[in-house]
Amino acid sequence: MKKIYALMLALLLATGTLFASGGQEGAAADDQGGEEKVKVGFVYIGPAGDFGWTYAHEQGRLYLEQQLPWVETVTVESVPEGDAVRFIDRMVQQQKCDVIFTTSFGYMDDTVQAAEKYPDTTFFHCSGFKRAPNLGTYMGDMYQIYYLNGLISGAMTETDKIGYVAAFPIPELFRHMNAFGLGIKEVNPAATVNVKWTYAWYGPDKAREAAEALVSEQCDVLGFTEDTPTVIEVAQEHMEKGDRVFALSHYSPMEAYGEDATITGQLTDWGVIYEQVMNDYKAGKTADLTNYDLLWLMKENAVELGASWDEKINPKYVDDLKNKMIDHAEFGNISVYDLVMKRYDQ
Amino acid sequence: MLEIITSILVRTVVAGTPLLLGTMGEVISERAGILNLGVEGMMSLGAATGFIVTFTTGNPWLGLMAATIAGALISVIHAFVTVSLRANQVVSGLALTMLGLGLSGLWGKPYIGRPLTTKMHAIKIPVLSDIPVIGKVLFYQDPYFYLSVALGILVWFLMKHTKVGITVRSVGENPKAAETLGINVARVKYLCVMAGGAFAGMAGAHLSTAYSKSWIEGMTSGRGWIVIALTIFALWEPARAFVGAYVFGGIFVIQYVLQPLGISPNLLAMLPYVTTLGVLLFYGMSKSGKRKMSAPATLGEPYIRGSR
Amino acid sequence: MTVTILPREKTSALFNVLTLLGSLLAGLVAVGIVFLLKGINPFFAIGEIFIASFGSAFGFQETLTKAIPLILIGAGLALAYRAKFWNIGAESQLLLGAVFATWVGLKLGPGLPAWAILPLMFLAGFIGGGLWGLIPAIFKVRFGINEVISTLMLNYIAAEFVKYLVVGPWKGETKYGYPYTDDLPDQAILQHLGSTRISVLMLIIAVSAALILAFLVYRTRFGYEIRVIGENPEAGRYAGINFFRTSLIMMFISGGVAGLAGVGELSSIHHHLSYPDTISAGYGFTAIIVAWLGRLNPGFSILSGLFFAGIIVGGDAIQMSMGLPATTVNVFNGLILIFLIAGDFLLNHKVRFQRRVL
Amino acid sequence: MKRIEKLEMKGICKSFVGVRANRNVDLTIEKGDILGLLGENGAGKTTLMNILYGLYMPDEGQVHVNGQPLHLKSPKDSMKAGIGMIHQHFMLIQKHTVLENIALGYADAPFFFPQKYMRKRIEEYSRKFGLEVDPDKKIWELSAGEQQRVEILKALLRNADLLIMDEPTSVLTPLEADELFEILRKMIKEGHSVILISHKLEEIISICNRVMVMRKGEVTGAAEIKDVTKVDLARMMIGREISASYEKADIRPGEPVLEISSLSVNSDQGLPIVKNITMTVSRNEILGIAGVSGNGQRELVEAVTGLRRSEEGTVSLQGREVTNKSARTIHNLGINHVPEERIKFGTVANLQLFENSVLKKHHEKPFSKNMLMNYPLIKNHTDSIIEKFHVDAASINVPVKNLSGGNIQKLILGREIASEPSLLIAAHPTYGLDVGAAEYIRKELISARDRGGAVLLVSEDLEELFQVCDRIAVMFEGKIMGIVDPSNCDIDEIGLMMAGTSFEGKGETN
Repeated sequence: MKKIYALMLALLLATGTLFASGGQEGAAADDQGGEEKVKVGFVYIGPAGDFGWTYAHEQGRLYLEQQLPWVETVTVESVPEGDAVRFIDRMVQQQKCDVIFTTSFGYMDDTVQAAEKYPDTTFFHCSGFKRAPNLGTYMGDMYQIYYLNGLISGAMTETDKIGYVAAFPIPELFRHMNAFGLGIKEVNPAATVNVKWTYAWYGPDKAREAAEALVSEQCDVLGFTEDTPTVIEVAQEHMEKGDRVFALSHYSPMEAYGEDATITGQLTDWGVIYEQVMNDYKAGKTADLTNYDLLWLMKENAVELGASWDEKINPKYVDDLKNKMIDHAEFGNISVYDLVMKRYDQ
Repeated sequence: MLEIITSILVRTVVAGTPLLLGTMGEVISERAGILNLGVEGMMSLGAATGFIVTFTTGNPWLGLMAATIAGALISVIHAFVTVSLRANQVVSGLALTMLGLGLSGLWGKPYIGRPLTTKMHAIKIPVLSDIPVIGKVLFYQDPYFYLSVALGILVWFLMKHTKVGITVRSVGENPKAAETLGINVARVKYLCVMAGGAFAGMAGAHLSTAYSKSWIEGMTSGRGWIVIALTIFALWEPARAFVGAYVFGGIFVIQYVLQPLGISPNLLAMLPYVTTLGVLLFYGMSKSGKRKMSAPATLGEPYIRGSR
Repeated sequence: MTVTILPREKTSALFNVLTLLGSLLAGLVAVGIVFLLKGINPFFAIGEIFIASFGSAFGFQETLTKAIPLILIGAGLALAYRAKFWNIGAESQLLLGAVFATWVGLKLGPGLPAWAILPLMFLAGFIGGGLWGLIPAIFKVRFGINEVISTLMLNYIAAEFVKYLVVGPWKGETKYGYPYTDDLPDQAILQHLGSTRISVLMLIIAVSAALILAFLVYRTRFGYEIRVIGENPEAGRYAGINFFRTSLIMMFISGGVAGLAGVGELSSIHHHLSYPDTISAGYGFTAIIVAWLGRLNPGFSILSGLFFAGIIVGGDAIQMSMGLPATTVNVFNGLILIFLIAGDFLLNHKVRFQRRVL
Repeated sequence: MKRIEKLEMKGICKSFVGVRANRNVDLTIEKGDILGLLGENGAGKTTLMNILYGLYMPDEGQVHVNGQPLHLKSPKDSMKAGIGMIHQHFMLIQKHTVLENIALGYADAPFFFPQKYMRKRIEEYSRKFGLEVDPDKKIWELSAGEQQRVEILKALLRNADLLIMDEPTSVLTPLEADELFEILRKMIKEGHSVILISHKLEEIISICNRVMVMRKGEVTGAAEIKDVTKVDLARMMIGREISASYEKADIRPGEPVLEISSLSVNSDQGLPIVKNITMTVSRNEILGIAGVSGNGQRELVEAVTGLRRSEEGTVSLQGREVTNKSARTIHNLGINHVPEERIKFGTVANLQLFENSVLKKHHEKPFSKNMLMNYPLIKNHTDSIIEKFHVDAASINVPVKNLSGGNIQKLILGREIASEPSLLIAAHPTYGLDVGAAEYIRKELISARDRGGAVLLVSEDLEELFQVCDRIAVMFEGKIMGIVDPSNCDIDEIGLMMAGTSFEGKGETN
């Protein structure tokens, strides 16, 4: 009886395979008839709608498709780190991608491996530091914006306590927090920053509790690195209850989640980066990527100050900032608003 | 200091709300002798349904209703498989979890990250909410809190002081005795499993429309499993479920409050699970505890009518 | 009309297999209906899954890669379920295996002769998973604590423990502050077959572990005793079987095998310890169905493990080509499992529909 | 509500697969009667009562109440007709309070606070019948007697005019039994009637006003209590000529194999159930233990085989003390055991025949060696058992659950005898078997004895004991009332011992 069972189970697998190979032709037919298009694959760490990191990349991808009609894209989301290889395999072998962007630091080793395995495909890895002839890196870094946010936060706090909800203790975050702290100190030397770790890039429930804990510790300005607008919502709820709690938007324009609570924030426009990379690709500048590292900052407009693309600072609080005068070592007595704008222009 | 305590309590009650709803449901189901490990899946489906309906209709109450119905409907699968087909309840529950997570992921995909325009706002109960500490904790919360408390008390009352309660409990303890006294055991079991599903659906709707106000795959993040542990923690008593849900809600909240003390946040995050095991161990160590921990006598066993 | 249900006295092997195939088919039909409701051509979607996993060389490589942990854990779970011990904690037993192996590879590694590192890692991984499996066994046998709950709680505890390690004491010095341990030394890494991600050694270990466990269940005294106490604990008492000892050994093995899967994932795929959900992509849960589809015969988990690995891998394809979310695979798993247990009912019962005669 | 003045069962026949449980049974009971229903286990008393209670449908025959025919399809119907039954195993929910148990399914109780309403009713009935019980206690906190009172209350509150009680005193202490009888008498005064299933002569004489005796599904006698004596009843119950013994080799018993001295064992409830028993079983000897079941036989066997702790006394096997040793140790010393509940203990239903054929011996050579099972050899062994013991099975590769009860029993017996144990303990080995199978098993027991084994046979079937045993010990309330030689003994004597009369003089024969 067992033997029959084993046999049948094997048969089942075999039929699956047969079925599979039978269907292959149909799928293959789709790929033909393509024009002179460049196919680009995006590997995302989170869900494309997370309203944070992955969302920003997704917006960039859409911008890319819109700007460069010769680009065709395919995406795969929520790919766990360490498991990117098989998705890349599929992108190269089945989807016939020419260029692949892997958008998380954790994909670094997998991307390196894949680049070795597929020398004819061009890879770009976000935020990493390993490169190869067909593997370049790119990043839009926001430490400048964090500094500006720090200036504003330092001015807006009344309790001299600023909260920060942080996802994972990784270098990028420390860099941002340091820049943020620098800005705060410049404006308000008495202010301190309280940090809560959530250990989740995507963790609305955790971010909520962390933010609430910060509020209970009397923090009245909340910054965060987490891929949802949760912290903004928390601040907004407190605002509605009559408390005074502000928040800084992160990565995407989140002002809609807290029109009263959001002062400003950090925005990244991956679109311009992707456009640049693909133009370089088209122009044949990417034959050897060993030294290709696109680290774009504010001046390239890859990152922006603001909680929405239209306004750098929530107009409700522009006056507050204009009225907040401080003594500054460099500029003397200056309003924080002017300080921010001066620094911004630098 | 008082403010921190108030805040902890306020958050505790909020974090405990989905746990309370879920636990009430599981208590009902297990009291009728059906172990339903599918809470995580039913909750997830409830969260997705609640969000989608709230998002499209703009009415969070419709979302709640839809989530409740969705939870009850998917639980029918479990009831059918375990009551009518007498299948293993553990395996069926796990299957339900997978199915619920899968379906909610599939249907909820277009809604990931979309902001909810209409929210349930906190209701401030006049006068009472001005009492220091307690006012903020108990009388200035979102409607789900009041709903969960009301339903919790209702379940407690039904279980303890009505015929329905006696019937449900008897079906879980001794279905044969119930059957000889003219009770349709299978029907009671079906209804109880569905009630459990409905509660889990509500708990899910709370997460997606009141707590987080957004939908994402896996947003229940293990609360369904905590609910199952809480059911044992509560010794299948609705009144104790209140204690359990808020204790666990509190543990969830307090992790973040304790972070400045320098304890690793990861070790703090173990607290709810370690506490569960600790409590069970505490019960298991003593004889009287073991007796208390004894589940409804026929929990997990299929009941075959007319068997001798 | 009345429905009478009677226990079926005799079941033929053929009937057994037909029920199983029927259940799978019904499961697929149900999945198809779900797709249809979502506005997706079910034939295309389901076809795509099988094409992607079994229909191409690179897909099949990946299927084999994913099958390794599923076979191992599925076989171990089959053993536990034989004894009616509902071990839901394979996920954390895998993690503990990886943790112990990391400790050997990373902390002891430099002081060990090169040839000894891998064997010691496997040994440590087995012990790690096994010890983690012992906890719920002791909890159950000594304190009467339901194993479903304890294994689930231990899953979360182990996951947080691994996070603690990788951001805390074991944080790698060469990882620029990212939450990974350092990479394992070269001697501790399992080589892949060509450009695939298949470690031949792991594949051999997985298949032979499944066969050994099948041998254990069906040919040894221990396996006999496990089946007796699983089927009828009273008869086990009558037969003088030591319940405590047998349960403990059984869970040590079941957890240990999951621990081996952890060593494999660590040493062959990741090369360092990182977040728990990176180390195991839910293998511990998928393996529950693997064990079940294999009719709790550890040997059959080789085939059923391959089948579900195919579904996982095929899931990627429909994710990419149809934009479906990753959890779609869960719909597959859930529905197939439901139909499998429903099929068991048909296997064991006759259902007769009779018109009521007045 | 019309009360039951007179209830009649006429020509009741009921068969289960192959067994005729009731053959043409008539029964009449009138208002105010306490009818004793007497008979051995398996005589068909319980079947008859289950028919009356609507649990079984009779194949033939009718039930009339006050002259009107009554159709009983389920307990609901019989309850409506005023019939209540209290099973030997109480249908109570242990974790619930008395109130909740009585309120369960009680139609008149209000939806809200049913306990409050029930409390009033219970108090009313308690006073009326002297049924004292604390309504707020949980069932598990109550003694067996109190639990029984809850059951009686439950029945009375549901308007039971006729109360059927299945062996009500088997779980009671003597004092509790007296209290029960007091309650029953009160009920009679209130116009109720009672049917009492029992095999205790004493209590039938003391409480009943009428008696009906059954044997093998038939009524063997009915009388007014005032017209009969205990001995009459015993004869009616056992009441037949013992057919000839099986042929036995004429061997004198050899050296003692099992020596039990002053053994005391507790029941599951923690009460003493085996009290200070001393006895010996020797080589070439079958010692029978007679007695109505529930008098400690089962606990005695479990204590000897290592499945139950003994509180006092010693058990020795071939001179070695094995008191409270593990089941495996005792088995390894040469005790084989045919358990009472063969499906529950003796086999594993889902395992195959050949796997079951070595249960309990699976760890011994040659069946297993170096931790491996020698399945080819086990299969051969199974084949030989099947052949030798005429087990009717499609194949040795089918699950045991596919076998009939008799064949399972033959398999177990074959398994336990085949290894030539020094002591075989067989509990009710022929219970529920057809005549042929039973005869075959008896012969096997004798041949085991003839080959030099010692056999301890626990049975309720006196005929069987007389046919195969060399000596018969009679157990009553955990004590040995006497040990007799079947070839030289009066059946009335045994009947009386079974009913609790101690016999001096005869005692041990060797």
